[in-house]
Amino acid sequence: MGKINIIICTNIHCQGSKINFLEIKEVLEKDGYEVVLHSNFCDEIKRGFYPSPFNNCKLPTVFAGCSPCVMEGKLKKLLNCPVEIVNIREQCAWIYNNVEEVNKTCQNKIFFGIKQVKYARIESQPENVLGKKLKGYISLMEKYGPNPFKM
Amino acid sequence: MSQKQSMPKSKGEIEVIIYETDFLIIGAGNAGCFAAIEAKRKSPDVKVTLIEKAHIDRSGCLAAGMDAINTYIKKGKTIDDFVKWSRSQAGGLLREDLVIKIAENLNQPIEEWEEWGLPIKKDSETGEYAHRGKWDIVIQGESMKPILAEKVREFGCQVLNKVVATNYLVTDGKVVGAMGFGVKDGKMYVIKAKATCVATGGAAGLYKNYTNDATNSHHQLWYCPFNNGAGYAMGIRAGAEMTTFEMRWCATRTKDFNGPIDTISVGYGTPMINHKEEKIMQKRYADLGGETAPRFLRANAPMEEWLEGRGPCYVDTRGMSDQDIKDMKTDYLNERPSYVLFLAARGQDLKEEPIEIYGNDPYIVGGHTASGYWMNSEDWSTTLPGLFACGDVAGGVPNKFVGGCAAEGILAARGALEYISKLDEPIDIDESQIEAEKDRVYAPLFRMYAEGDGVKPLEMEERMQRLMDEYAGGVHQFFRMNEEQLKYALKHIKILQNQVKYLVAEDIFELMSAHEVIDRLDVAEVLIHHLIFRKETRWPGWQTRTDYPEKNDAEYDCFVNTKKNTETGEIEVFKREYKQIVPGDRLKPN
Amino acid sequence: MPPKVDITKCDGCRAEEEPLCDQICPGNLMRLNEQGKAECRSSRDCWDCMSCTKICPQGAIETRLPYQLGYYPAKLIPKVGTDKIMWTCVDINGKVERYVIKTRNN
Amino acid sequence: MSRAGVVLCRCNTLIDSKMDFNTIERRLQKHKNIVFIQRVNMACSPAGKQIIEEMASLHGIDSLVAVACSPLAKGSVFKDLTRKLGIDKNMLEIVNIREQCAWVHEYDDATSKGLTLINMGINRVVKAQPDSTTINCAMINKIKCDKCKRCLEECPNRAISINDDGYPAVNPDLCQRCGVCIGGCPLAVISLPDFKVDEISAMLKGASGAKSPFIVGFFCDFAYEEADKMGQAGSAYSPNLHIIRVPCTGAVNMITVNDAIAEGVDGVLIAGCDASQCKRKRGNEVARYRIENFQKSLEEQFLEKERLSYVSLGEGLKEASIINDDKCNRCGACQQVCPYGAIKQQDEGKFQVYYKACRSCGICAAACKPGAILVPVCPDKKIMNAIDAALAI
Repeated sequence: MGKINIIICTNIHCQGSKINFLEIKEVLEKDGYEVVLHSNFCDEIKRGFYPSPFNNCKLPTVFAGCSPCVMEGKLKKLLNCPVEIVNIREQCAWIYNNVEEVNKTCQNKIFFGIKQVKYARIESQPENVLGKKLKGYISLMEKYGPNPFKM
Repeated sequence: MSQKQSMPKSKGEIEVIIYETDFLIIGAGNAGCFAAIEAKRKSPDVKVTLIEKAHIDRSGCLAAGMDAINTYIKKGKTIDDFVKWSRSQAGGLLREDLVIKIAENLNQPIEEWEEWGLPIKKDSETGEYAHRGKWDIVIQGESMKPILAEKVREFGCQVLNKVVATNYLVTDGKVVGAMGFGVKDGKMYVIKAKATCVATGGAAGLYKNYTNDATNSHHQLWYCPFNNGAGYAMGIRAGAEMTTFEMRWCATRTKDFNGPIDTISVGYGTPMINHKEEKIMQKRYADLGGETAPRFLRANAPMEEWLEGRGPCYVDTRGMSDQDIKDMKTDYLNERPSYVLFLAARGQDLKEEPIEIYGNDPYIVGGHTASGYWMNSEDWSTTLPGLFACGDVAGGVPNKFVGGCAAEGILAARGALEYISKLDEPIDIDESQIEAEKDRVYAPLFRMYAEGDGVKPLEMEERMQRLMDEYAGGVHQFFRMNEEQLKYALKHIKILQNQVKYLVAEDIFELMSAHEVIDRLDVAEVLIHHLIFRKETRWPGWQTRTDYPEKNDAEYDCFVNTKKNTETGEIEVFKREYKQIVPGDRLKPN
Repeated sequence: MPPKVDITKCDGCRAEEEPLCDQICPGNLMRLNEQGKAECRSSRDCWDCMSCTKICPQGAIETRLPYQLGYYPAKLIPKVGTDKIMWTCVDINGKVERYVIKTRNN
Repeated sequence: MSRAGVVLCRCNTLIDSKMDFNTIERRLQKHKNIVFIQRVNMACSPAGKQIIEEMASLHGIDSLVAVACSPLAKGSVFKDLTRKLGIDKNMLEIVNIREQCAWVHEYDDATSKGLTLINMGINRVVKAQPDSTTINCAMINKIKCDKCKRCLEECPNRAISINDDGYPAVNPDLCQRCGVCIGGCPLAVISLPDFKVDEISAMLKGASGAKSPFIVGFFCDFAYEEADKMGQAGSAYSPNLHIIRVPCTGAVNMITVNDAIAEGVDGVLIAGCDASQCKRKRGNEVARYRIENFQKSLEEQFLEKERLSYVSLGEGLKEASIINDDKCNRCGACQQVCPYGAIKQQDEGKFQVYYKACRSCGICAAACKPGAILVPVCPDKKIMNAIDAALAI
């Protein structure tokens, strides 16, 4: 075991107050993982800079928080290590009301992520094809001047 | 290719398609479309069928669009005001009973059109329609016809595009539908109807136009050249009473293009001038109203200047602002876009060089003058039972223009619905007329197969146009005519009518052209009878008799009507009394 | 010689029997030729209403005035939108004018 | 008069830290069709949804403009919400100001472009009509159709045929909703439930005051996704571009491009897949044909032809699948199933994936009987491991 970092975003607006993250952290730490609880990971995303609290920031990392559709790209760019995202918001906190159920699901999901993270890889950043092509196009349009039909 | 294959080579090969409907409308132009819509919304159960020679989306006068509605009764104006204005513009001769009813319905179709999508310019302060002249409002009507066509389809009317009517179906003196043929498929169409409304255009192409060249510009006309007067001709052949054909529509148009001129002269207040820079209307016609003198005078004035050696004449655009010129070109783009192309093709800068004007070849068009079917103002029926009329073919009401024609469509539909509701017996049709019509309609095709030689429709059309131009007061004769000339014209029109049997057509398009010239001949014949009968000059320009240059109120302050005797084939000409309803001097607008 | 069809652009409305220009012409003047391209059967009969020019989805039709009336090479090009029409006009001296005109209320 | 509600989602400050919501709110205040503007912290959260529901019922709106993240991210949330609120599905507009605005532009640029995008969205819902049709396929407006039959020719799925009444009719079972018929219709009388030409035209009218040169991009689903990716990656591009999502590049009608030019748009970009790779079979092929033709017309109008241009995006966006030739039995199944035409047989008989065209969908791998295809982003091993893991828990 070990050799895996775990970040859990515990933002109260997202995860609510039903999940006992401290308990989950304890369970995970017992298994030897390094776990960091973060009260609002969006702040890091927003800042675009994440001073890693882990001993080895390059280790495969499980991120438990919101759905990948929210900020997968930004997150992976920020962490710059193999990341497995565990959706404990849309697929857990927001759908279960029962305290026991939500805690159990949350924990299970994180364990699932731990098992999957070995397949995670550092993805190369996509080339900014759009930006490049657009740049040339805009300068061409600037050269051509405004559309003469503009009234 | 496929069209040629489907062309019948003998009578047995003619495919006949029979439709039965309640209300048949011939011609899906502005008036016909409004008739169809009105019928369908008043009685959704009534089956309404339109037949249209071209395609409803862009057929007839509004094909290219329109820039103004010239008859809209604005706030503060009354129906009496309208009648008086229209009456004075027409030299005091119109059917007041009809005009009053139309005036009562003038605004409805325009407001509906706007609701359906037609952009109409509004005054930013009052929110009312912005006006241009006394009765004119400015529209952006490039798509007004497609908008109307969509509504016709939405109301569930049946539209048969590419079918041209050739004659009415008549049983016991009643019109019970129409016959025609497909101008693409060559099939014969027989449409049986409880009531029929003719809503075709007037007649262009009776006279030679001065723009005509050997190879080109045959149709460089102001009026839609595809309106050949079929609606008149069918009525004439069926013995309907026609009125006031002698009131021809000759107007001042842009020289060499025959574009509309009211856009400039009315819309932007530009005066007509001669080459001496004299303002023609103010200089010579001040006592008759100057720039607002009756239409026939305005039409004739530049031609008189030419005759007197003071041509060419212009509307003086040199004083217009850049914005006005841009707005004016926008108006043209909405109505006759190719006129803007014409100006570009002349490289003409309107601030430097004014627009030259000239008269056009005369048209018979009931939307502008009073020519057409003699109408019953009770129900908008013609003198043939079961036949109603609206738009350019309906007579008695000059200056009705787009708005008036639309209003007439509504009135004719109401009359027809009333008539349909009173019918009890089913339609019984004498089939022999269908056989006879087959022979008549397809004769030029069959002659081509049988003989391979004869007269081309275009040849006959050009002969007729030259004849009319030279002997019946065309533009080359400065609209002038006398008894001898007219009789000569009549004699030769009759020869041409006898020559119709030699017409040949190589394909369905030529067959259509053949019938267009046949119809034009019938209209021309009646027209000449009208011109001969009125031995006076009531509307110089529209009708100028060099042998009777004065107006003769004692004899001719009345309508001149004609009717073809269906037994003898002779045209009978007679007078109908003028009935004044709105008091006042008929020559004064107020 | 009014409607001038650019046969490199015309696709005969994909070889249907009646291309749009044929359907729409108020004078029934357009037709498909043997090569499946639109043509005006009788240019002298054209009214210059520009219906075909406006409706052609390929922009393949130019309305040209008879030379006897107007000089070469003036052009007027309509481009139709959903509720407006754009016009580009160039005169024989190369001067370009442009118009955008509303055709339908919203 | 439409009654539109506008929801501005802060995305837990990920959006409003990058643009000025106050300015946007102030500028929208005057709009006659807007009955409320509500800022929420997270529109997709239970709390956020509750606020929107309350505002909607309080003001009785008939349309909703959700100014938030990409519809590809949380679109279903708003769709569910409108269904719950009884708002017609066509009366919802999701304005993507996160991936395609806030995350890729500087603060002030993002604010002004955001405002333009929102105005375009509002214009669409104001123009839109409730659409009660439940059949999700192309619809032909018979009132305007003139039976030219071009749609029959151009439909890549042969889904359109002529009915007894002479009008074309769409077979909903065959229609793939690619919109190629919409793009080809000379009179623009065809529509999809979520894509209507007149609504797009209305959107273009919302663009006044946009940054010059004003560029409108019609992005096919895949290009749109790529633009979103740029947002996720924070790869900046010019704020002059305003993206309108279309099902396929073949769905862009040239009448719409005319509308754009007439509206004063300086340049129109149509962005889609690389030539060979259209999932809609031939959408971009017809698009290119139409664009070429349109460019000629632009030149005739004395305009530069580049004012309408095609951009291929999505090339090599994802790691391409790999065929292990040692395991391959050359059956060719992969080539047949690939929706993007990315697999070609080489001269020596080998099958190979053209990396630019591959979108890593994995369909080939699933169809490969000998298991010769590796999908790097999601190998079989990972899937099997996931199943084991799920069973173990």
